[in-house]
Amino acid sequence: MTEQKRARIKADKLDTGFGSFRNVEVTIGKVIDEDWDEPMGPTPMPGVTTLRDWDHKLLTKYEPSYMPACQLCCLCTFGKCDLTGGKRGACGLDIKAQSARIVLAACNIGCAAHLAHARHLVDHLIHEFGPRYQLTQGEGVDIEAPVSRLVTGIRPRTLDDASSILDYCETQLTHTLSAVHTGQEGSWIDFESKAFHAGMVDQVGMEIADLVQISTMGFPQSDPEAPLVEAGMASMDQSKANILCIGHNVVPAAAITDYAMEHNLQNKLDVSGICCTAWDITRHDAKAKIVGPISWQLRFVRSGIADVVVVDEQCIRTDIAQHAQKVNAPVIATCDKSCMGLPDRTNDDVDDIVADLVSFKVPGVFIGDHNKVGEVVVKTAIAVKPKRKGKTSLPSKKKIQELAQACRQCSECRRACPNDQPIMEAVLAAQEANFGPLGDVYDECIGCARCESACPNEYDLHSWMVTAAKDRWMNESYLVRTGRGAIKDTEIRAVGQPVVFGEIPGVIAHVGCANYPDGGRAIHDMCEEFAQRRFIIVLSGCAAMTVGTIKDDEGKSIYERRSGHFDAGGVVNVGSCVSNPHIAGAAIKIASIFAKRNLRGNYEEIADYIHNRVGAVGISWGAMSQKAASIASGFWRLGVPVIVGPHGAKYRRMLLGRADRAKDWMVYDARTGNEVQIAPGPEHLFYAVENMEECMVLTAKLAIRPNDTARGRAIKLSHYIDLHERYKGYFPDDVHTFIRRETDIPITLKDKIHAQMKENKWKERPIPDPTLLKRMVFGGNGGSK
Amino acid sequence: MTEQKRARIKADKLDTGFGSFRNVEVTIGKVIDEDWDEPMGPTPMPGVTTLRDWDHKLLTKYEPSYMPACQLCCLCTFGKCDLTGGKRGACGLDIKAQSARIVLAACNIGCAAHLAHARHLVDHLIHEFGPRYQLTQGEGVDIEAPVSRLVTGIRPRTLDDASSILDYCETQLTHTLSAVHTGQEGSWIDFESKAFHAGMVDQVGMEIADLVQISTMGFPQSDPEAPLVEAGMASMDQSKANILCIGHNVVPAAAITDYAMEHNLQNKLDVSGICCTAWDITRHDAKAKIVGPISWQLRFVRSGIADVVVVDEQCIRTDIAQHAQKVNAPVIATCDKSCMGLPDRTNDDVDDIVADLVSFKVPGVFIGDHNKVGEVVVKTAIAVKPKRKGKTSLPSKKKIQELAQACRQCSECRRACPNDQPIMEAVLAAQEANFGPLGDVYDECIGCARCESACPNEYDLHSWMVTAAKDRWMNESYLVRTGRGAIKDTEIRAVGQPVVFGEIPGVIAHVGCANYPDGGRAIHDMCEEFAQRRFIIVLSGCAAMTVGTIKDDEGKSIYERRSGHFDAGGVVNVGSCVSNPHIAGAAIKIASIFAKRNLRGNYEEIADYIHNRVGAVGISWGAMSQKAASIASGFWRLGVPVIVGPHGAKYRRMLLGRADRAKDWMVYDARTGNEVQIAPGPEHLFYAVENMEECMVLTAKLAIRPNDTARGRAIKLSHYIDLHERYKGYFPDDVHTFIRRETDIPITLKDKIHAQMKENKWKERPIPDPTLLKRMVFGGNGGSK
Amino acid sequence: MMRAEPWQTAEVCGPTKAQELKKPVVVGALLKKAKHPLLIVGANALTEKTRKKSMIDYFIELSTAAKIPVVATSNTIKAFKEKNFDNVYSHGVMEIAGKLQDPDWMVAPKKGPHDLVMTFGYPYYMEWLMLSALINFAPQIKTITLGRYFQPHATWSFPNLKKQKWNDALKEILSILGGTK
Amino acid sequence: MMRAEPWQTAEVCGPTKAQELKKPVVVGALLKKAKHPLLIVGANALTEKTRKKSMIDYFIELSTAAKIPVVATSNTIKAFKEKNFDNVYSHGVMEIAGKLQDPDWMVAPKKGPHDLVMTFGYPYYMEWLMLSALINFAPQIKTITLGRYFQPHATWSFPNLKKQKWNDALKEILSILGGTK
Ligand code: SF4
Ligand code: SF4
Ligand code: SF4
Ligand code: SF4
Ligand code: SF4
Ligand code: SF4
Ligand code: SF4
Ligand code: SF4
Repeated sequence: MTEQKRARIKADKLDTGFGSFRNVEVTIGKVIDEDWDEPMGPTPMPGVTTLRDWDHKLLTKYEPSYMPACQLCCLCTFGKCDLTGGKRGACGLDIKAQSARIVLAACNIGCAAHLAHARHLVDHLIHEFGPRYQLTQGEGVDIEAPVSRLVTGIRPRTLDDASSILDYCETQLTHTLSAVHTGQEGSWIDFESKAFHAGMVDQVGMEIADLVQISTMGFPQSDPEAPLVEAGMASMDQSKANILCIGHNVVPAAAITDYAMEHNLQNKLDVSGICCTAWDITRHDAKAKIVGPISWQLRFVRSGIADVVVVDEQCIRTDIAQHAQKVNAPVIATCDKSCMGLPDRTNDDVDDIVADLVSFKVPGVFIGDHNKVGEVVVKTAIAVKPKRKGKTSLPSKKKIQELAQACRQCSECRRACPNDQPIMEAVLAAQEANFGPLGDVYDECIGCARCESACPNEYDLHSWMVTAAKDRWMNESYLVRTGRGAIKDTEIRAVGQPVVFGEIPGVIAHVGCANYPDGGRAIHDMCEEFAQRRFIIVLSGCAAMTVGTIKDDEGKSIYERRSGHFDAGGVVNVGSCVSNPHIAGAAIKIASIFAKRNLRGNYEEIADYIHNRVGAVGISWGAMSQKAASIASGFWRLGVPVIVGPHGAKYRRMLLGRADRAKDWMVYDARTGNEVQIAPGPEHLFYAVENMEECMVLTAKLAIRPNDTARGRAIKLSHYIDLHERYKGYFPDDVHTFIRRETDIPITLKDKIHAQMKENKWKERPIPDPTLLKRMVFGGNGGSK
Repeated sequence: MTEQKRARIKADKLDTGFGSFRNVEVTIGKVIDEDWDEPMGPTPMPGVTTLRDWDHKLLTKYEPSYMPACQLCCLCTFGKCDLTGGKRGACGLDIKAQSARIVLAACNIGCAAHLAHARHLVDHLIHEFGPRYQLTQGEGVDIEAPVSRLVTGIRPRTLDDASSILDYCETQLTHTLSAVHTGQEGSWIDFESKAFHAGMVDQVGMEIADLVQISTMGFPQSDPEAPLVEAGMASMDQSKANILCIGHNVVPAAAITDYAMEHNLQNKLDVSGICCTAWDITRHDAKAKIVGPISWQLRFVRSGIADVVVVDEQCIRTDIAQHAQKVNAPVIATCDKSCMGLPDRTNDDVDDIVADLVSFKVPGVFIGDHNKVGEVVVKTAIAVKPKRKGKTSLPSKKKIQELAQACRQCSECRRACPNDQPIMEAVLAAQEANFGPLGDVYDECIGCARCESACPNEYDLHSWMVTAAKDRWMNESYLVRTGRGAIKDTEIRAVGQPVVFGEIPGVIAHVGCANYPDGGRAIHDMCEEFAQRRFIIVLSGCAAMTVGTIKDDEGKSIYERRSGHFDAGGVVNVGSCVSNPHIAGAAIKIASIFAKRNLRGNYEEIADYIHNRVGAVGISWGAMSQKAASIASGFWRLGVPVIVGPHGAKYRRMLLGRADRAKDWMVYDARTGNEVQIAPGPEHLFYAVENMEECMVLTAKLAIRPNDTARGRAIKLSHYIDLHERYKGYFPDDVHTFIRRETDIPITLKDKIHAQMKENKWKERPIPDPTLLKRMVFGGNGGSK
Repeated sequence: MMRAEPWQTAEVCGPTKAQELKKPVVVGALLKKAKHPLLIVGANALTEKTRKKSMIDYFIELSTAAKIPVVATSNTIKAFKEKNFDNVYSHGVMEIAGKLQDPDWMVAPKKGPHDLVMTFGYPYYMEWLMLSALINFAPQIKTITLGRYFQPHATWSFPNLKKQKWNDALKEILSILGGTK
Repeated sequence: MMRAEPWQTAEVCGPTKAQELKKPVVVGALLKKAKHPLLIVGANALTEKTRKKSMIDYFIELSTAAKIPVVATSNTIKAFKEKNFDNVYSHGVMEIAGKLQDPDWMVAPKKGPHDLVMTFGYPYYMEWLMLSALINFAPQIKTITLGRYFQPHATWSFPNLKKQKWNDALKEILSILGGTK
């Protein structure tokens, strides 16, 4: 168990209420929050093994199913090692432990990306605002950082508190990364436990990142009516200079809009964003424009609309500078994470830098000073626009047809495509000036350009698709609601009971990247379906953008049609990737506000509460990154099931329950201490679905929780049955396993279910006050009294 | 640039010299060291890009040569991506950047292992001794932590300072790890720069780890006459219960010897160690025994000598518990890094745990409380020994001969062997009771057991070798000098000038693991050769063990024959892996003590100094781990060349200078500001040699530095020429490139060299006051005045 | 050119790869030897055809002829049910890949553990990963892929085939097993 | 059994692997076509023999017959020099792998960039890595390995050969190039 840090400081100067002293040594036993009367739980600042028991419980119930993408290990110079056929590597690992180690590595890398991002924000904001700057999620939110409270036992009240919490996170990450080293951990279950730990720490880090930017940068503060902002290519005003910001870290982008504002240049500029920076820049300035998710980088840059490309960190195409150069758009790298080999001009004169960029003397520069970035970018954009003369690297249809004649019909393009798209076939059609097939490829294209680099003819195939579909994307524009931030305590108070009792059938979070198997429509359709069924829909990141790209017959996006309130049928965009902890936080706050459980340093009890009571399901349809792995891992440790789209299978490990093994589905009844049988719900903790249809049925099913009241269970079952019948074509044969008492039966389906119950020799079961923790027996109040 | 942390603490209780206050807020601008008058240099606590210019200088001079072990990338779910033939992955990376990213990942993992280890030590020791406990390297060392001073600008005076320094390190690691994430860095040179950063941070973390354990645990403190301790199988007293400690973190092992001491049980116990824990336990208690390096785990466990196996962290065979179980030796896991899936018994009664272990009810347990470990292990060892009855899993020769008859001659054993040993051939010989070949395999075996797990007959082939060579190892014992810790300031003062002037021809550090291509003798022979040539030989880790296993005709090890003083011809074991910074530290202290350069926060200048003036060469003959990569990286950033043995090629990236490109070998002369031509030295920054012969010649050559005085250059050249003639069979044809003036010529070789000079149209060159940093011009004093 | 190499070029799984199914008769022989084979069909079967026949129909015939139970994943089962085919079970693709690692699990009780699995109808990468689970963690099971593209993680797989050759192969398999034409 | 697969089973490099040198005549043809071939010989050549001939002698003959310069790494050069062989240059194995990535570099000036490299005499893994450097970063160079074991990262390599077959192959190569028997 990690102890809370003792602080002992030698100071040159000590300012206290009692006056000012020099050369004082201060020794402080613990960092203590004086005004907070919530008692400290058992596990503040948990170390790597503190929650190991809890993890092992989950990992026994939901056993990993590994699908190695490679049967070799190449991590050290004993190797490569061949791990086929039960063989072990030179360090003693077998393929199962190695597979678990890969999961841990991914979660560590993902966690690091967020923590480093958070640290940069905190350092920067302390520099701007000082360490005592007060943190807030806005009015109506007393529990400003539920995850941090839960994990660390600290309330982050100031930027300085935020910094201390990050200290804890970085230490933990160092420990979990250490375990990836050759010759450390040997057991798959302990690798997995550490991956959960990294995921939990990641949630803390993200929460801090969003909290500090919300507190300081003028973002909506828990605002269900956060502004609708413009998105899509057609929303760009091409009479203005366009600045494209790619990445996650809003600081440089904000410096740009701030500089433009201060110098009254807004009317000359469009600031647009891709990936999470898009969300965060619109949270900072609702006039900024959203281009789209990660997959739209190439098409937008190649279109030539962007006059300057600014990259901060994360989710940047690492070859973006080369593509930008082809359209004479200077690139400004702004973060230590992505220097892109560009010359460091941080300490140079602004006008010199601008001159070099505008004359295309250098294709790009690295500038580590954000204020300088603002000035350089704005000046460059305005000066370079006329010189670029609308330069694009998209070929004309005519040119495509001409080039296409030489296609070797080698299929290399298709074989390189992650979505196995019929690119060659589309090229052959283009030989005949039929651009329909290329346009179809565009619709399911994630913009990775692997087809291009595989083509022996060096065709710019992605550009060809973009040209083929030009009519569509040129006219695309839609309104999306920018990130609101946290869920208000009052909202939680209103929905806590119906969620826990199951009457609001579930909270469904669509998060993550744009690695879609067949375009983005599926996310939209799933959101709409479940919103209609009165689930609460929560969104973030690229998923939240994609869902807004589909319009109804009246031309309205789902954000225009639906409320942003955290309530049945609401469609709630919390924001960027680092806003994800607002989703976990909502579940945690249900335990706290509705069920009055103590949060502080009380991880296991709250996770147990959420796992057994809160019908939350996370979905990351296009999950791509190690960050997404780590985010999922944070949900797993809280006992929240996560579904990923088909490409998510490439995370190479599922966490699968076995509905057919009754003994796996036992809980303690906190009221009696008895072990009681429950229905197999949630059935899995991590699952890659084959298609949208499977996702719909599974989502409804995973929302079922042992604590559902009869009414809640009946509602959840009727959704499950309905979707099952729709997509699988028959009445599900496991309904009886979910019936505890007569009253659980959806009234309209009584006959069918009765028949099934009889056939399966159904017996009545108690509805427990469910917990996996023996120590909660008698102590638990289950939120149901 | 990272700012030094501001500290602001709300305290429940404030103890000051002025009395005690409650509810005080303390705001401290910076952590300030009052008594230290060394001025702060330009880069205290450098961020990821602070030293990027320096890195780019080195990386341009020593360009990476990548040798990917895999042409795929499988790091995210866009992939796998095929990076052959110039193709890029879905994130835009090509194979060159991806190869650099793999280097960065390895360095991060290695750095994490040390930092986590350091953090555990510091947390533990603060718990034991309090945060104010004073740190020391012992008498004669004022510069107690040269690397930390250089990098952070902080002197670690107390455990609490150590903790603050680790905070910085963990933050930096988080940043560099973040850059490994998909969609961050895009350029190979910036991946490499970040790897250098991680390596530098690693040096700080290791330095802290060793400093705190030296200060608190009774280790030798900069003692050139650190005790000679017993090593080898024959040193074990088999009438006593044997406790084998494997790993790196001495805390549990120390708890064991301390418990035994307190309870007067030493005469019943032998505490023995493998890997760095072996060094550190003998530093704590010179009566402890050293088994051997990492590669000896299986042979020792299978011999059955160990009655209990205690694992802490790092360099542990991850399947050790299964092997121990076969000889009824209970396993105690003690660190969060390596829980090995064992049940957590931290909170159970000692006697219950012991009873379960001694009755073999459980094969092992995890105990997170080190004091409890001490008691459990000692009690278990004493109780289990009689019950184990000398159980071994080594087969008899007879049994081997019998089993060998069924060999399928499939070669799978050999194909699995990292050293491509003729195992099958040896098995066939054993069919005829000829065990010589198996014994020969033993001699070059790294104990990885890959042959075993590849064998379709499930032969315990490694055990067979061990049995075949039993006569040898059973009688092996030797004296090795345990780790002395730091080099004294006085020693530096004595050798500073001859090293910088080149009259002591170089400092050669043999460090790292036991992944040897053909046994360990090469290290010994290299050490002896260069010690005879009056180089200073420094050692640590497994290399330091291996070098002691060779005895001379009188039965003496190199440690018995040679002095442990840091002086010409000395053979100096600094200790375990985390003692490596004493080696870097010695170079740094030369700049400080001899040349009077300021260290504090002055990285670039000192690295430039070392690179151009201190003829240090690191050699890791058996480098295996990510830690070794990270350690090497720390040396690279300091400009110190590192050689690895052949398996080190599997780090997949060399840093190669081009002696044939004159323009790469220019420095500024600090006295004049002119760019002047220098000889190509050191020629490479990272190099995997083919065999010992290449290593010898290259080592001598890499010791050459631009700053050598004429006398120094002549001495270095004569070693280089001599070794070159011996191993390559002819007079080297590049000698003339190293001659600046007549006086550089080794007197005895005048004729040959003159002839070569003439042939190559040699011209006299100035001996510069060399620097790569323009800003050092005029400011540099070069240490030569 | 269309050899027994991964269709998606990056999907290299390690030292070994599937044996190339050169002759459909091999499939017949394997199926006859198997004690409890299983056919796993994914949603691509809903849209793919062999000659003019829907793959669902093909698999119904195959299953009927060879008495092999079918696992139809996701909405695939709907198509089977609609054709009143009964020897079909619903599991998710990741579920079935997980359950088959348990040697005690079987789709229909009493017939003993599965020893042969045939797959069809998934995105290339997903099938690849499912097969990885089986080859690494269900050593008791042999796998055959029936799709057009080579799957290195299977025990046996067609090489990357032209459509016509694949049609022929499917037809021959069916006729070996005694199915209609 | 001894097929064209990596001798150390884990050394799988990616989607492609070396073409199997089925007939020694291919080596002859390639060498004749090459403008500036190079032979790189490592220290294992000091101890290995083909039939009774030391590999050093073999390479001296080969080099002389085909007029190919030799790079002898580490102490290998000593053996060449001792036999008064002159068309030999000293570079480290990692050095030569690095330098060959520079298309302007050549072992002896004036003959133009190297386009074909033959290797022999390294630990399996080291040769593997050197070839990786070349295949990935020196696309202008084709590589041939002359050792007994298959090297997937080469352009052409023998499959894993029995000693006798390998001896025969070496002999044939030499005679094709006009060397003594
Ligand atoms: S980490 Fe283990 S399995 Fe991987 S290469 Fe190293 S020794 Fe082999
Ligand atoms: S850019 Fe689009 S079409 Fe091309 S490979 Fe990527 S996803 Fe497939
Ligand atoms: S890779 Fe290029 S040449 Fe080959 S089929 Fe595709 S478009 Fe045609
Ligand atoms: S959702 Fe994924 S791809 Fe999109 S910005 Fe976030 S991490 Fe990047
Ligand atoms: S990190 Fe890049 S190269 Fe690697 S798998 Fe992902 S997209 Fe492909
Ligand atoms: S245990 Fe020894 S002989 Fe066996 S594979 Fe490892 S190094 Fe080779
Ligand atoms: S792997 Fe086993 S059976 Fe095969 S040759 Fe080696 S010892 Fe014999
Ligand atoms: S030298 Fe290497 S193997 Fe030995 S203890 Fe240190 S890290 Fe481990």
